[in-house]
This record gives sequence, C-alpha cells and structure tokens, in this order.
Amino acid sequence: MEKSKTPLLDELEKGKWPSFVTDMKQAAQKSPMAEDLLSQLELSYKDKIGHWKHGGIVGVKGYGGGVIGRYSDRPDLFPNVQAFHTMRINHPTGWFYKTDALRNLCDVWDKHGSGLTNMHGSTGDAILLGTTTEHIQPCFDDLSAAGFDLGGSGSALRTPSACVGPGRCEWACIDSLDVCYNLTMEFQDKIHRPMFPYKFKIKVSACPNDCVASIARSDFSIIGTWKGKILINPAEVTAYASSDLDIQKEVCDLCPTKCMEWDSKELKIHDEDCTRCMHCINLMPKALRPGKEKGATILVGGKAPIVEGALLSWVIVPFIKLEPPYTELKELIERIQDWWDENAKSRERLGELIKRLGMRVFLRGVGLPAVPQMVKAPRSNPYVFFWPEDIKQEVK
Amino acid sequence: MEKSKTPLLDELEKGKWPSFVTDMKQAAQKSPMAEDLLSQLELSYKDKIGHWKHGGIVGVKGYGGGVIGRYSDRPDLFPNVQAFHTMRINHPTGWFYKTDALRNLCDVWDKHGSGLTNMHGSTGDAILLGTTTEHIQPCFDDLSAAGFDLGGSGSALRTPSACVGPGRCEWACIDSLDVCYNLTMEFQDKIHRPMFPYKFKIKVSACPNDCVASIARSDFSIIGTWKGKILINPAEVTAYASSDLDIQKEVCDLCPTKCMEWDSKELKIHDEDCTRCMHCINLMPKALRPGKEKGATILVGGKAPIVEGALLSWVIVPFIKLEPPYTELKELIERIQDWWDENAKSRERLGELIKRLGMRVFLRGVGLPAVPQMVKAPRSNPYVFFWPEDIKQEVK
Amino acid sequence: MPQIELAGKIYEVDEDGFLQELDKWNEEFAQAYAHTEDIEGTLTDEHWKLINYLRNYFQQFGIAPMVRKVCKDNGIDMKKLYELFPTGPAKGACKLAGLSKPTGCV
Amino acid sequence: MPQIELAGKIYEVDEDGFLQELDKWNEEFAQAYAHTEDIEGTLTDEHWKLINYLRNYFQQFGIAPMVRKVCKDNGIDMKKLYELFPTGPAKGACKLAGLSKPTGCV
Amino acid sequence: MAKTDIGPPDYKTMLPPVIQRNYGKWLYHEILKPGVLMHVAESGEALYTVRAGSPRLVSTDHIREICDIAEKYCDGYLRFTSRNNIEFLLDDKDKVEPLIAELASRNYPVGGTGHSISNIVHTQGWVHCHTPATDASGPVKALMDEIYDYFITSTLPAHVRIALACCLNMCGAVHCSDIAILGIHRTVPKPDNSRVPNMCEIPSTVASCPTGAIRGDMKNKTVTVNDEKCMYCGNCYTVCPAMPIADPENDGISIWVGGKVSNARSAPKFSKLAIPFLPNNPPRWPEVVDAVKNIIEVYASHARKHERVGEWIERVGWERFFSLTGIPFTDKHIDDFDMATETFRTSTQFKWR
Amino acid sequence: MAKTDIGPPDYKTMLPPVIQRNYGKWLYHEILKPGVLMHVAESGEALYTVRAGSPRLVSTDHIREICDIAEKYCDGYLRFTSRNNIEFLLDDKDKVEPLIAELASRNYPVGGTGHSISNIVHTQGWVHCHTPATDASGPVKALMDEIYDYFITSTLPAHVRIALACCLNMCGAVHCSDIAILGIHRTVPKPDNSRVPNMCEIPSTVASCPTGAIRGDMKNKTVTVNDEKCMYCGNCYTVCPAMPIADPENDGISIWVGGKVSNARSAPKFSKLAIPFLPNNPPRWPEVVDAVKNIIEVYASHARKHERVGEWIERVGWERFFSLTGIPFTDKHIDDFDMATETFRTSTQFKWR
Ligand code: SRM
Ligand code: SRM
Ligand code: SRM
Ligand code: SRM
Ligand code: SF4
Ligand code: SF4
Ligand code: SF4
Ligand code: SF4
Ligand code: SF4
Ligand code: SF4
Ligand code: SF4
Ligand code: SF4
Repeated sequence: MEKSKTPLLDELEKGKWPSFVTDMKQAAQKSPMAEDLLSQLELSYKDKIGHWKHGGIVGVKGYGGGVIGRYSDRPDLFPNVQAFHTMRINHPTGWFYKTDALRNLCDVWDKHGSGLTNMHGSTGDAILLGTTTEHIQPCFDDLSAAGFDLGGSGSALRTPSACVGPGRCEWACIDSLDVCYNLTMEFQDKIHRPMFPYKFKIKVSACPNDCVASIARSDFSIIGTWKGKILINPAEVTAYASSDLDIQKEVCDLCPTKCMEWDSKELKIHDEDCTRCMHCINLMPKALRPGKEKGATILVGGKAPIVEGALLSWVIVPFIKLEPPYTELKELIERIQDWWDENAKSRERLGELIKRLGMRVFLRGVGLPAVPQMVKAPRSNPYVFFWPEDIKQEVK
Repeated sequence: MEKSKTPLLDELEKGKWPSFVTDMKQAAQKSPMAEDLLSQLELSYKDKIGHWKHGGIVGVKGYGGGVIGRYSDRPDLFPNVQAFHTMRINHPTGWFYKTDALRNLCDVWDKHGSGLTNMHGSTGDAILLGTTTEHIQPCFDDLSAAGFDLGGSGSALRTPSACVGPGRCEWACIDSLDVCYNLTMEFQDKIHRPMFPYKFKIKVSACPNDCVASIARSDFSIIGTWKGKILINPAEVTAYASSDLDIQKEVCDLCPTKCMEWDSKELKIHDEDCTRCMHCINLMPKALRPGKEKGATILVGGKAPIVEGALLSWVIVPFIKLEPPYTELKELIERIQDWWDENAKSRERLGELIKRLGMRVFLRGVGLPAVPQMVKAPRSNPYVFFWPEDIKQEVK
Repeated sequence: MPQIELAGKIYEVDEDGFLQELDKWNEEFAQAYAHTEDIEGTLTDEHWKLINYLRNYFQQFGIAPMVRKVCKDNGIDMKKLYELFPTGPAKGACKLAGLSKPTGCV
Repeated sequence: MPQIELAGKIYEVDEDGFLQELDKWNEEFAQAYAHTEDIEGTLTDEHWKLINYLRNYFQQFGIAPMVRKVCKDNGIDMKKLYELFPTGPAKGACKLAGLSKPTGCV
Repeated sequence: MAKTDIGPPDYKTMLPPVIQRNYGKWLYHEILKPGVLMHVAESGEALYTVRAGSPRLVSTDHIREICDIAEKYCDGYLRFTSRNNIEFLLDDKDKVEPLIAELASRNYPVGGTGHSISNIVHTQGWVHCHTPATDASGPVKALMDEIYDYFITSTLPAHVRIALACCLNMCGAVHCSDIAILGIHRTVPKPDNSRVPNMCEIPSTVASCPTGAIRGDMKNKTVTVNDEKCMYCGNCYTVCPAMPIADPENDGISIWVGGKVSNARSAPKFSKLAIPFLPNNPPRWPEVVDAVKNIIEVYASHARKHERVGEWIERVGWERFFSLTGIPFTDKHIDDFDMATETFRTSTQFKWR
Repeated sequence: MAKTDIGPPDYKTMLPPVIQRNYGKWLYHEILKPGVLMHVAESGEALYTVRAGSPRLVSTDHIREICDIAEKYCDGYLRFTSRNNIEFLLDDKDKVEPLIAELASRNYPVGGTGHSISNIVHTQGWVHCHTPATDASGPVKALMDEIYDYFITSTLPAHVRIALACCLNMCGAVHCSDIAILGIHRTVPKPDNSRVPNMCEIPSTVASCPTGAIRGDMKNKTVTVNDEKCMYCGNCYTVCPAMPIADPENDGISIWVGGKVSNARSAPKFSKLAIPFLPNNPPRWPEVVDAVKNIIEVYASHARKHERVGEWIERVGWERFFSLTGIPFTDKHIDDFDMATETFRTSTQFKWR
C-alpha cells in the first residue's frame, strides 16, 4: 500500500464525528487547490504553525470588500495555493436554503474555486474557501447570476444575521428574519463599500434567548422582548404539573426575580417584577407565552477582546416597536453610525468609542434619553460631569 | 435684647440632636479662638464658602506630622484664628477612656488651644481643633507628659484603629485591640516620620461584621475569621425557635450560600459551603458562635476615590493566625510597605500601585502565593502575561 | 519577493501589487498600475487630486486617512470615489498612491 | 503676603515661612531660616549636601523627591535625616532649600 | 523636652474591671432596649453599655460633663464608638435606668443600636478644612434633628448607616454607606498663573487629575485645564493652592445610596449615585434633609426585614428604586470613569419601572 | 458585468411551504428525541426538524449529499443553524424516522438539542488564517469524537456551548461560551526593521497594542516593543505584517469556562480563565481534549438541573471549581488588564476550597 502523504491528518478521519479531513480529501479528488491545501495543512500539523502569509487585498469591481486575500508562504511546495482567497457570500437570512440554490452555489464554486466551503462562517456568511486572483471576478459574476451576492469584510457593515425566529419559533417577539433581511437590503452600500472606522455588526434575535448570540457578537444587537403579562394557559400548567417537571423547583425557584408563585394548583406571576428572562417560558412552552405587546430591546457595543477587552452589548433603547419599513430603527442605526464615524479613531469599534467618550456623550450625540434600564447600577465614583447649561456660569 | 452675631448658626441650636453650635458657643465663652471660629463659620454660612487658606505646614520637633496647619483667609476679621492648627492625638486603642485621662486631655487643650475637639476624627484620632503656631510645641510637651502622643498625618502610617473586639464582643476572632496597639507601638517611627509615597492606613476588625469599616478605609485591613464548624448550641436554637425569630425566613433564607437547613427542630449548617458572613450568628448570638480555629483574613488596597477611584480592600491572605508578638504579620506589613515604597509614584496609594503593576507582580514582589480566594472570578480577558521562565526561550 | 516592470522600471511589490519600497513611488508607477485596478485610460486630474491627497496625508500622519475623511476633505461621496477607483479606496487608491498596504480590518 | 527680613534682605514668604518667589532663594536665606527649624548654629556640609540635592532634584524634575529617594541617594537613614532637620524633610529641609511648599498629603 | 514616640496610652489601663476580668470571654449579647446593650461573659458577669449620641464636635466642657456622668454611674469608664457615639460602660444593672434618666435630662439621645440610624460619620467642612464644597456639622445636625426618632428606636428593616464628606477626598469614607452625603464642587479650577510657578509642582499637579484634564506648560511654569475633561474633583487644588475651586454658586451636595461595609449576607459594596446635585442652603439644608428622608421612608416601607438599603435596591432593581423614590434618572447617573462599562446593562433583563 | 448590490436571495423563497403557511404563528414545540424538534402552529400543522452535526468545513460534494437527502425527505428544504448544524425541515411525520435512518447510515450524528453539547463554533486555524496560534478544525474534531455521546443525547444538567477561536481576535466569539478553547501565542513579536518602514503604519501599530508595549521610532520609521509589557495578543501583527508572532514552541491553547449568552435565568456573562496554557499537540490535542472532558464531567456530576456551567460555578464559587476539577490556580488567573480590580475579592466571604 502506498504510504499516505497526510499521516497526521489521517488520524482525524478516525472517530465518530464527521471529519473535515474527509471533506478535504473529497475535494482534493477534483481540485488541485484542495489537494495542495491538504498537503500544506499536513505541513502545519507537522510544524505546529500556519503557512499563510499576512493579509492580501483582492476584490471585485465596484466593491471594497467581500473577499479575503490569502497567499501561501510555501508556494514552492504548494503552488496551487500560492493564491487562495476566500469569498464571503451573504447567506439567505436565517440560513434557509432550497437545495437548488445550494446546488447552484456548489456548481459555481467547483468551477472557480477549491470546492471547499464553510457552512457557515462565524459572522454568518457562506464561506467559499480558496480561489485564485484571476477567478475572483468571474466567480462573482457567476454568483451574481445565480442570485448570490458578497457579504461584508473590512471596515464595513458586516453581513447581518438573525435567529430562525418566526420561521419556526413560537417565542419570536419580532420578525427577526424580516428585520434582518430588510436592513441587509437597505444597507447594501455599507456592506460592500467599507466606509467606517472599523467593522460594524448587526445581529437580530427574536427573543431574549438570543440564539444568534447577538449580545456578544454585534455592535448593534436587536433582541425581541415584550411588555405586559406573560400569557398563561392554566390547563397546560396543570398538565405540566402532572408531568416530570417540578414547577416549584425547576421553574419558580430558578426565576431570577422570584416573581412566580405556585401553590400546586395555580401559577401566579408578578409581572411587574419579571425581567423577561425566558426561563419559565423555556421550560413550559405549552403553558406560557411572551406577553402581547411585542417589540425589541436595542443594545450596542458588543465585540471581541481586541483592543480594549471584550464587551457585551449595552441596553440603549429598552423598548422599540419594530414594524416594516422599520423607519425608526433605520434612523437610529444611521444616527449611531454617523456619530461613530464622525468621532472614532481608526480601528475603534462603537463600544470602544462609547467607552472612551462616555455614554453621556453618546446619548446626547444620537439623541437618546438616559433611563435606568441602561445600567446595572448608577455610578459609584463621584467623578460626575455636568453640562455647561447645568452650571451657573460665572460672569467674570 | 442684643441681636445675635450668629443668626444662621443659631438655627442649628434648634432641634433635638445635640448641637455642635452649642459646644462652639460654650468654648467661645472661654476662648477667643473659639469665638472667632464661630464668627468665621457664620460668615461661611452666609457666603456658602469656606474661609480657610490652603494648607499649612507646622509641627513639633522630631516629628514630620501629626499637626494640620490652617490659616484663616480673613485674619482681618478673625485675628484669633489667623493660625488655627489641628493636633491629631492617637486615641487609646478601642477608644476606651478612663475619665482622668480625658480630663487631662481637656486641661491641656484649654491651656493651649481653642477648647474644641472632635471625638473622634474619621481615622480615629482625638482631634484637638485649633491652636496657634507658638503653642504647638508646648502643647505637645504637655500632652506627652500626660501620656498622650500625636497620631499620623502626611505620607505616613496613619493612626491604626480597631473595633472593640474582645473588649466586649463575643464574636471577636482575634484580639483586635492588642493587634492594633502592638502594631501602633511597633511602628511609632512610621507614624511620626512620614517616609512613604503617601498615607498608609491599618484597621483591625475582629470579625467579618467589620465594625471599623476596615475593608473600605484602610490600605491594610485585618479582619477576624475562623475555620471549621460554626458552634451550635441546640438548646438555644430551640429557644430562638419559640421566640419572635423566624429561623427559616430570617436566618436560613438570608444565608448567602444557602448552606443552612432547618426542619423546625434541628439546625444544620453545611460548613464547607459557609462563607462566614456572620448573618446567622448575628441573628442568633446565643445559639451560634464562630468556629474554633480562629485567625484573620488580610486584605489590602482600600481607599477613598482620589485619584483612581475608590477601592475596597482585596483578599491577599485568606487565613493567618494572629498571636503575639505577631511576627509573621509584621513581616508581611514590612514587605508590603517596602515593595510599595520602592515602586510607587508620589501620592500613589498601595491599591493604586497594585492596580497599575498588577496583582501578579505584587504577589511575587511580596512573596505570597496566588489562591482562588483572592478573586471573585478569574480573568475574562485573554491578555495573560507569562513569566519568562514559563516560556521556552528561543535560542536565536 | 515578486517584481513588476512598469513603464520600463522594476519595482518590488507584494502579491497584491503593493509597492514594497515606498520611496520608489512615482507618477508613472501609479499610471502604469491603473488598469489593473479597473481604471480605464490615463489618470484624470480627479484621480491625481486624490492620489496626492493620500500621499500627503500619509506623509504627514504616517497613516492612511479614513474613508469619511477622504470624502470630506475632497468634497466627494462614496459613489464618486468608486467611480474613480472601482476597486475601492483601500485596494485601488492606496495601491496607486504607493501607500503601505492597508491591513487588519478585512 | 507676609514678608520676612533675613540677613538684611526682604523675602516674600507664606505663613509657614515658605518662600513665595523661588528665584530669590540664596544660601543666606537657608542659613537665616535654620534656627526656626530647630537647627542650632550654622548649617553643616551635611545640611548643604541635602539642600543642594533637593534643589537640584527640584530643578530637574519639577518635584520634591520622595523621602525614600532622599535617603537612598544621599546614603542616609531617617534617623540621620531628622538629626539634620529636626522638623522633618517636608517642613524643615524643603523650606530651607526654597522648594515650593509640599502640599496634599497631610 | 517632651518624650517622643511614646504612643497612645495603653488601652488596657482604660478598661473597666469587668472587661479586664472577662476580656475575650464574652458569650452573647442582648439589646435590652434601643441604646442599651448587655454583654454576658462565660463567667456569668454582665457588662451594660448605654450608647448616647454626640455631635462629635465637642467642647472640653462637654467632655468634662461626659466625664462627670461616667464617674457618677460607671466608675469613670467610657468609650467612644467607631461612629463617634459615647458609650457608658457599667457593670451594675441597677445603675442603667438612672443613667438613662440623667442622660435624658441633659438631652443626650440614647439609641443607635440595632435596626436604627446611628450617628452620622462626618468631616470638617467649613469648620476646619480648605477644600470643602459644603459644611459637615451643619447638614448633619439638621438631618439628625429630622431623623432623630430613628436613632432612639429600632424600627427600620435593618441598620442604616449615613455618612457625610464635604469633598471628594471623602474623609468620612462615605463611599460604602447606606446613605452618603457628599459635597461636590462644579466649577473648573482656574490656574492662577502668577502663583502656580512658585507654589506648585507642575508634574504633581498634572498627575493629580484623574481625568487627565491638566497639561503642564513648562515654558511658563504653569498648567492649563481642559474644561471639557474636568469634573471638578478638586484634587489639583489639593496639590496646588493656586487652582481654587470653591464657588458658592455651584458648590453643593450629592446623595449616594446602597453601600455597606459589613460582610453580613452580601459583600461590602460601594454607594451609588442617587441625586447628582442639591444646593447648599445653610443653615438647615432643607433640600438635602428632605431628599434623605424621602429615601429612608421609601426604604422603610419597602425593604424586607434585615435588608440593608443596598440589598433592598439590588433585589428590586435600580429601575424600581428610581420609580419608587421619584428621583429623576439622568445621564449623570451613568458612569463614565475608567471602569464605567462594568455598570452598563449587558442583558435584556430589566424592569419597566 | 455582474449586477452588484443585489443582496442575498430573499429568504422567503427558501422557506418550506409549511413555514410559509404558519410563519409567525407557532404555538409550542416539543423535543421528540435528541435532535428532533416538533413545532406546532396555531393552525394545528406541525413542522419537524431533524438536526444533524456537521464539520462546517464541507466540500461541495458533501453539500450535494445533504441536498440529496433534503430532496428525498424534505422537498428540498433545509437550513443551517447558528452553530453550523444542518436542519432538515419536514412536514410529514412519517418521513422523520426514515430520514434519521438514512442519516445514521451515512454517519451523520443526529442531536445537539436540549441539554446536550451542540456543535462547536469555530474558526479557520491553519486552514486559512494568518494569525492562528493553533488549528481550529482539528481540535474540534478530536474533541467532538470524544464527547460525541453528549451530542446525541440530552443528559447534561443544561446545554453546554463550546467554542474555539484560534487567536485572540476570537472570531469564534468564544468569550461567552460555557467552555471556550482559545489559541494563544506566547512569544513577543520582533519587529523586522527592514520591513516595518514599507509595510506598516507606525501610528496604527503603536495604537494597536492594548497594553501600550509598542513605541514608535519615527527616525527609523519602525517600532520597538517593551517585552515586559507585551502579552502576545498579536494585534500588532494584524496591523503590521513585519511583526511575526507565531512560534511552534510557545503557541498553544488556553481553556475558559462559565460564559453564556442567553438571558435565561442569569444575565449573559463572559467566560473566565480555567487553564492558561496547554501545548499544541496535533493531530489530536490530547491534553486539550482531556482538560475539556474533565471540566464537562465534573460539571455533569455536580451541577443542578438547568444550571449552565457558569451558573453552577457562581453558585458553588470559583474556589470550589478549582478544587473539584483539580485545575491549579495561578497568578495568571488573576486579572491584570484595565478593569482587573473589579475581579478582586473585596469581602471576607469565600470558601476554603
Ligand atoms: C472567517 C471568520 C472565521 C470563521 O472561520 O468563521 C473570520 C476570519 C477572520 N477574522 Fe474574524 N472572522 C469571522 C468572524 C468574526 C467574529 C464573529 C462574528 O462576526 O460574529 C468575530 C467576533 C465578533 C467581533 O467582531 O467582535 C471576529 C473578530 C475578529 C477580529 C477582532 C475584532 C475586534 O474588534 O476585536 C479580527 C481582527 C481585525 O479585525 O483586524 C478579525 C479578523 C479576521 C481575519 C480577517 C484575520 C485578520 O487578522 O485580518 C480572519 C480571516 C481568516 C481567513 O483567512 O479567512 N476577526 N471575527 C469569520 C467571518 C466569516 C463570515 O463572514 O461569516
Ligand atoms: C480630620 C479628618 C476628617 C475628620 O473630620 O474626621 C480628615 C481631614 C482631612 N483630610 Fe482626610 N481626614 C480624615 C480621615 C480620612 C479618611 C477616613 C479614614 O482614615 O478612615 C479618609 C478616607 C480613607 C482613605 O484614606 O482613603 C480620608 C481621605 C483623605 C484624602 C483622599 C486620600 C485618597 O487616597 O483618596 C485626602 C487628600 C490628600 O491626602 O491629599 C485627605 C486630606 C485631608 C485634609 C488633610 C485636607 C487636604 O486636602 O490636605 C483634611 C484636613 C482637614 C483639616 O483641616 O483638619 N483625606 N481622610 C480625618 C482624620 C482625623 C483623624 O486623624 O482621625
Ligand atoms: C460599637 C461598635 C464597634 C466599635 O468598636 O465602636 C459596634 C458594636 C457592635 N456591632 Fe457593629 N459596631 C460598630 C460599628 C459598625 C460598623 C461601622 C460603621 O457603622 O461605620 C459596621 C459596618 C456597617 C456597614 O456595613 O456599613 C457594623 C456592622 C455590624 C453588623 C453587621 C450588620 C449588617 O447586617 O450589615 C453587626 C451585626 C448586627 O448588627 O446584627 C454588628 C454588631 C455589633 C454588635 C452587636 C457586636 C457585639 O456583639 O457587641 C455591637 C453592638 C451593635 C449595635 O450597635 O447594635 N455590627 N458595626 C460600633 C458602633 C458604631 C455606632 O456608634 O453606631
Ligand atoms: C436553531 C437555533 C437558532 C438558529 O437560528 O439557528 C436555536 C433554536 C432553538 N433554541 Fe436556541 N437555538 C440556537 C442557538 C442558540 C444559542 C447561540 C449559540 O449557541 O451560540 C443560544 C445562546 C447560548 C448561550 O447562552 O450561550 C441559544 C439559547 C437558547 C436557550 C437558552 C438556554 C439557557 O438556558 O441558557 C433556549 C431555551 C431552552 O433551550 O430551553 C433556546 C431554545 C431554542 C428553541 C427551543 C427555540 C424554539 O422554540 O424553537 C430551539 C431549539 C432548541 C434546541 O436546540 O434544543 N435557545 N440558542 C440555534 C441552534 C444552534 C445549534 O445548532 O445548536
Ligand atoms: S432567539 Fe428566541 S425567538 Fe429566536 S430562535 Fe431563539 S428562542 Fe426562538
Ligand atoms: S420570564 Fe424569567 S423573570 Fe419572568 S417570570 Fe419567567 S422566570 Fe421569572
Ligand atoms: S467587628 Fe465583629 S468582633 Fe468587632 S465589634 Fe464588630 S461584631 Fe464585634
Ligand atoms: S455565616 Fe453566613 S454563610 Fe455561614 S452559615 Fe451563617 S448565614 Fe450562612
Ligand atoms: S472631606 Fe474634603 S473638605 Fe472634608 S475634611 Fe476631608 S478633605 Fe476636607
Ligand atoms: S478639579 Fe479634578 S478633574 Fe478638574 S482639573 Fe482639577 S484634578 Fe482635574
Ligand atoms: S480567530 Fe484569529 S486565527 Fe482564527 S480565524 Fe479569526 S483571526 Fe484568524
Ligand atoms: S503582541 Fe500584543 S501586547 Fe505584544 S506588542 Fe503586539 S500588540 Fe502589544
């Protein structure tokens, strides 16, 4: 038997979980690029180091982003990945596909690229992994013909994403899919032509369970919520009571605000104390439903650590109704991006800018009122700035 | 009737709470200084501004501190408080007095000063409010003869203070009075001759109730604690059960670790989960007592806001036995002060220095091991420094 | 390192065609590279204005200006910018202007 | 502002005797003030060494050195310091050396 | 010449005999009634403590009066507490009531124990300091008059500790109080260029500014202040007298709530901003007194037993605190100092009010 | 030329008819068994979802296979999840079991719902990125093999979300995961002075350093690094290619625990450092796999029902976490970045272990 060229990677074909190595080998059957990628990766496994050069700027005509340039640092050994650029394809909102669309994508990619993909990237794009500089424009042309467009990269609005929401989920308080798609279409220019100080991400979850991790991963988080009473279906409560579920222990005792009462018969919720954490609803989906007045909480500033440390998004609008055409929302986004663009340094994310200039300055800048919902607690340091108009001006 | 010279202050003689204005007037009967102080204060009430100049450096021979210089900014109006310096007198530990000692203090002060005092200052000193520059040395001489000494001021060790502890309190886990007195005597030089980058405060509370607010107000906090089981007197538990006290609701439910069980008969404590918060003991002093193995937790860094924001002290030694002559404790204090003195900028408190250089550097500098008790949680940012010896050094 | 011959001169560039010896930049370099950045024909005054602006800014501050600033300072909008440099300010304009390759945010 | 006459010259000082026009300082000022700071007789070389050290440090860094530094740099301990300047480095030595009055930490 | 470094009198010489005998051997205590503690020792002996309020700023004659009383009832033994109350220490139970009667006749309030409001820790104010933004003793007196009943009774959900500091130096260590009253300036200091060069260390002055508002101007040996970055903390004035900050028009008081020091139940916590500014209105600071009273009343009627102010607020949420007290929430409540982002709400969990 | 700015295909055209009919009108769901969801609409109609695991790095042929399956059972409708699983969407209950059988025959794991470990969110690693400190797909595969059973069952106290990022840029957004696997460098980058001047913007490079370790050297148009202040984050390399940081000897993996994103019960939280460093040991990273498994097992046997990893740790305390897992606590666990002091214990409340 021939000795394998990838003994290390072969080890990763063992075990029950589907193996990316198998996929790479599969692609390598057809694509010399994929073949060289496999070999270069094997080298990385041996050397314990990556074999890509720094950066790469390539693209398509009329766009400033959407393609990640990449060059091998061993083109001598792996000439077919000398250039190996990634194309970010804006996924259909909610990652829903009809197979014909997916097949089109595959065909285009087999024609122009390595035949390898990520379904999907962490921001949500369909990632087409690896093509040459020459193929980028023709590949884009074919993609466009197949109804696909590039996603974001660089200092641009990144591909927005949304949880499945009303597509399947009974808890959706907003139409996450429509909001996301609508914003995506509205802001095409901002996605394709980087014009900001740095990246800007929008993610939409239709309820506080936040199934797209929007609060952790987006500069602008839209999270569905409600006002008013949690809807209770007493018959179903009774049904749960006689099931495995221990309502007192598993539901009431774990309610963070302890605003639920259960006397083995009736479930009472002191809704004025409920902070809509979803826990009780999550556990009793047949019996409990979010209240009737639905909308979203807007939070901003979420991001990964570089430079100033990771941030979770901060509440800036406790409640906003979201109905098409989402005018108020869009205006808010524009105002925020504008303020950010005007004030930020290069590579400064929105959250970092607010951290630097202060929430007070941000709120005034974008015209939002201060409300206690914005904070866990008021300041504890006495370093309070007053606005000039608060102070009696000396006449000197 | 003569019109009062202090109509504003007179308003503060009304009401049930004892009035400092009455005391000032009382002193003014005897002392022209006190009289002018009263008048100057009346002017401040009128002007809504203080009438003291900035600072003042006065003192006694051989000491670098202990007296706060103060000069009126209206010596024209109030010549008797042109100079009005405060003497800080180190209080007897625990603020215990026999009346003869107090009377001595009063006599000295009537002889040399305004006859006004603060019993006591926030750091704990007996504050003798206001004397002239000429009187400082003779006053000190008389105080010394009466058995009193000055407290700290300036960039020195400040007068240490302690809770009443074993003097009266059944919960004392350490001899707060003796520790405090012993350190005070040991460090006389550091109190009287400022040699640090800034002030340094030590406060001793004999249990976690922290009745001298040591955790909030001292660079070096010593707080009594214990290991092992809380001692339970079942008979007294039963007695409490039949009293007003609702053991389940008031005691167990408020236990922060929920480590107590009460079945209306027996009280069980899962001591391994107890964080020694004192709540249960506070509520049932006859039934519960701190465990037998007693000692202290050492925390450092507490301070008021200027410059870097207020800090509460941080745990650096979870448990230390404290027995005279407290050698280990004193060595620790010396090592810490030394590291601080060596590394701090001018006017940088210990807590600020640790904040600037990192706990890691501090611990290594003073030779303490890292333990999880030091933190609420480990770091969440990935900006981890490794020591050079952790890293495989490249041979380049 | 790749080399490229433009208008008879040899330049060190990287894979993306970015100049690797910034002091070698000259106007011919810019012109010669124009077509790879989808600019047809010779560079116009409008192109030059931007190129010179970029170079000045870079010389003065050591960094490339942010896009908003480019537009503001030159009184143009994004549309115009992409008309002039169809491959965008980072890939197109900076390359022609002989700035160091924009990094990081991709 | 109070004035003080020392060795025939008039100086502006504050209530604590600290010089208010630092450029007026001279050696006579220091000597003349010594007795008010409990230094008997004329200033010794050891005094002058410290005074000059303080003045140099202040001129160079714009601040008074911290006590630890004073001791280290001059090879003395606190005891010696107080022997030389019985009213301490802040009140005694800085005043004689004509530094601005130490503030803040009292 | 005086002996130096003798240190304070040895506290052991100040302890009443009953304490000396039972030192470190106390078994339990009871609060017999507000202001009266009984500590029982293993030996069976009991120590009685009667706690009386004090204005802290006391004359020598006042101290002598205290001595008189202590001699009459306590064999001359007394102590002061960490909150500046006076504690008369007795071993004879029969003397307790007569002592209390005498204290009453001399207008000493007895109380401050248990679930009460004890004495207000405070500072110098206009009486002796150079940086105050308000007086200390005055507002304290005005407020204690008004909440007197909470001192002599024990009717609150838990004990409420109030402190006052007359400037941001916070000598009263107000930063961890159930209710804190803090003097604040609101005027940007103007460096006096004629005095700075002679009076101030430029580098120290620059370093003193928490927000980096001060720049050194080495040429003119002075400093300049960036008005926009100054939040009037006054620390530059502390190190540089030529940067006056006091201003009758703009100085005043801010109110902070929810701090604590003890480790009982919840960990020690800082006080948080409730009211950014109230005017200085001597002699009785009515706005301040009313504001504090309002907070106390709302707390008293909403908190659960044993719940300190901060524990109550954390249970119900700050949203609720502001709606219940009617205190307006403003952008000043939102932190913007260096660790501000830690206070921003990073969750969709909140109450509508 | 291609049309630009057409945006993604309209998702509405991708929705199966049962969804189109019941869009936004779902009533409740049930997890029929691990990996199988039933969503019932107001209309009474039901949607069945079968969730299958995916390596994420998939070939076009693999995608076509998925398409084949979807066409056979689901009229060609499927979706991917936010954790890169594949969801087959059916309206016909009868097809669910045959679909599952076919998936089994083709080695697709079905699961990832409820109290399981779902797919690991991860990144590029050595496959495509220029800054990785480790590979992404490899450690993920090695780990998923080992914890496979937790994917196909639902036996944990709550769901456990694992993520991996191959460098501090954290593209996998690991910072809020129950368990996070993070590639870290540990070598101070050495600026290549010959290349910096032509390749790097000096001010941007200086500004890129979170700890201020980089100084500009304007004269030589390069930068210098203060080794002591560098914590190897690699951000300078991101902006300046002439500052290489990768180093086979010192690159490796750190483990973080206790983060979450949902607002259920407790607020979203960051993951905290559990293990500062484990070596890169391709192809199967045994140290990393063991360490993660250990944490999962300890969690599984100690946490209460519905308690996420972080919620469990916060209840029992970090002291307990370290003693139960046997992971050594070091000075590296103690934060020393800008808001470090917020993590220091400011209370005497702690457990001995
Ligand atoms: C492909 C992808 C990882 C993946 O395998 O899924 C990715 C890959 C890269 N990211 Fe990312 N990021 C990807 C999602 C993210 C996310 C997650 C998200 O968007 O939800 C984050 C964290 C969230 C955030 O933005 O804060 C993320 C935070 C970063 C950062 C740090 C940004 C920060 O402000 O802290 C960088 C560094 C930078 O921008 O210079 C970065 C940079 C990069 C670069 C461009 C490397 C670089 O230094 O320039 C990587 C290119 C890899 C390559 O060769 O293809 N990537 N990156 C993800 C994008 C795919 C997609 O479009 O769907
Ligand atoms: C007298 C006293 C207030 C009182 O009425 O009780 C006091 C009075 C002054 N303090 Fe204080 N502090 C007093 C206890 C405190 C405390 C409380 C404590 O020690 O427990 C604190 C907070 C704890 C701390 O140290 O952090 C305190 C924090 C400050 C600060 C801020 C220090 C910081 O690091 O943030 C300053 C400013 C300074 O040092 O320059 C200061 C400065 C001052 C000065 C010297 C004013 C100044 O700017 O130079 C005040 C002199 C007033 C005067 O004219 O007499 N004082 N000071 C207290 C000392 C009496 C005594 O010895 O018993
Ligand atoms: C006398 C004094 C100590 C001293 O050396 O001077 C003292 C004495 C006692 N304290 Fe205290 N505490 C004293 C200041 C404090 C302080 C410091 C402060 O107020 O600035 C605290 C921390 C306050 C805070 O958290 O902000 C303090 C927190 C406690 C606690 C914890 C209460 C809580 O639930 O948070 C207890 C336990 C209790 O009251 O049940 C306690 C309990 C006690 C006991 C019952 C201890 C005992 O068995 O003797 C004493 C009588 C309590 C009473 O007044 O009801 N002591 N105690 C101080 C009296 C001050 C005053 O005049 O009011
Ligand atoms: C399909 C998906 C949304 C999507 O648009 O793709 C989804 C779908 C559902 N989520 Fe989710 N969640 C999805 C990612 C998430 C994420 C994001 C993530 O994991 O990165 C979160 C936040 C995770 C975190 O906190 O770290 C998330 C937190 C939840 C929660 C809150 C759980 C908790 O107690 O913290 C629920 C409620 C529950 O499970 O009871 C939930 C519930 C649900 C329900 C039951 C909602 C419904 O009624 O349809 C769905 C099936 C759950 C299941 O798998 O058991 N979903 N869910 C995502 C599936 C990812 C996967 O393949 O595993
Ligand atoms: S975020 Fe809420 S609405 Fe959206 S899928 Fe998750 S549980 Fe459903
Ligand atoms: S949603 Fe959360 S806070 Fe509201 S009642 Fe249910 S468990 Fe309690
Ligand atoms: S700190 Fe503890 S030991 Fe000291 S007096 Fe207070 S309750 Fe007693
Ligand atoms: S001391 Fe506190 S933690 Fe310990 S058992 Fe008592 S109430 Fe619980
Ligand atoms: S708080 Fe400020 S004003 Fe009041 S005594 Fe202390 S330093 Fe002086
Ligand atoms: S008052 Fe405070 S903030 Fe303003 S300049 Fe002075 S030190 Fe800076
Ligand atoms: S985490 Fe780092 S190494 Fe991994 S893909 Fe993102 S940028 Fe590249
Ligand atoms: S690796 Fe990070 S910490 Fe080190 S110099 Fe570069 S940017 Fe600074």
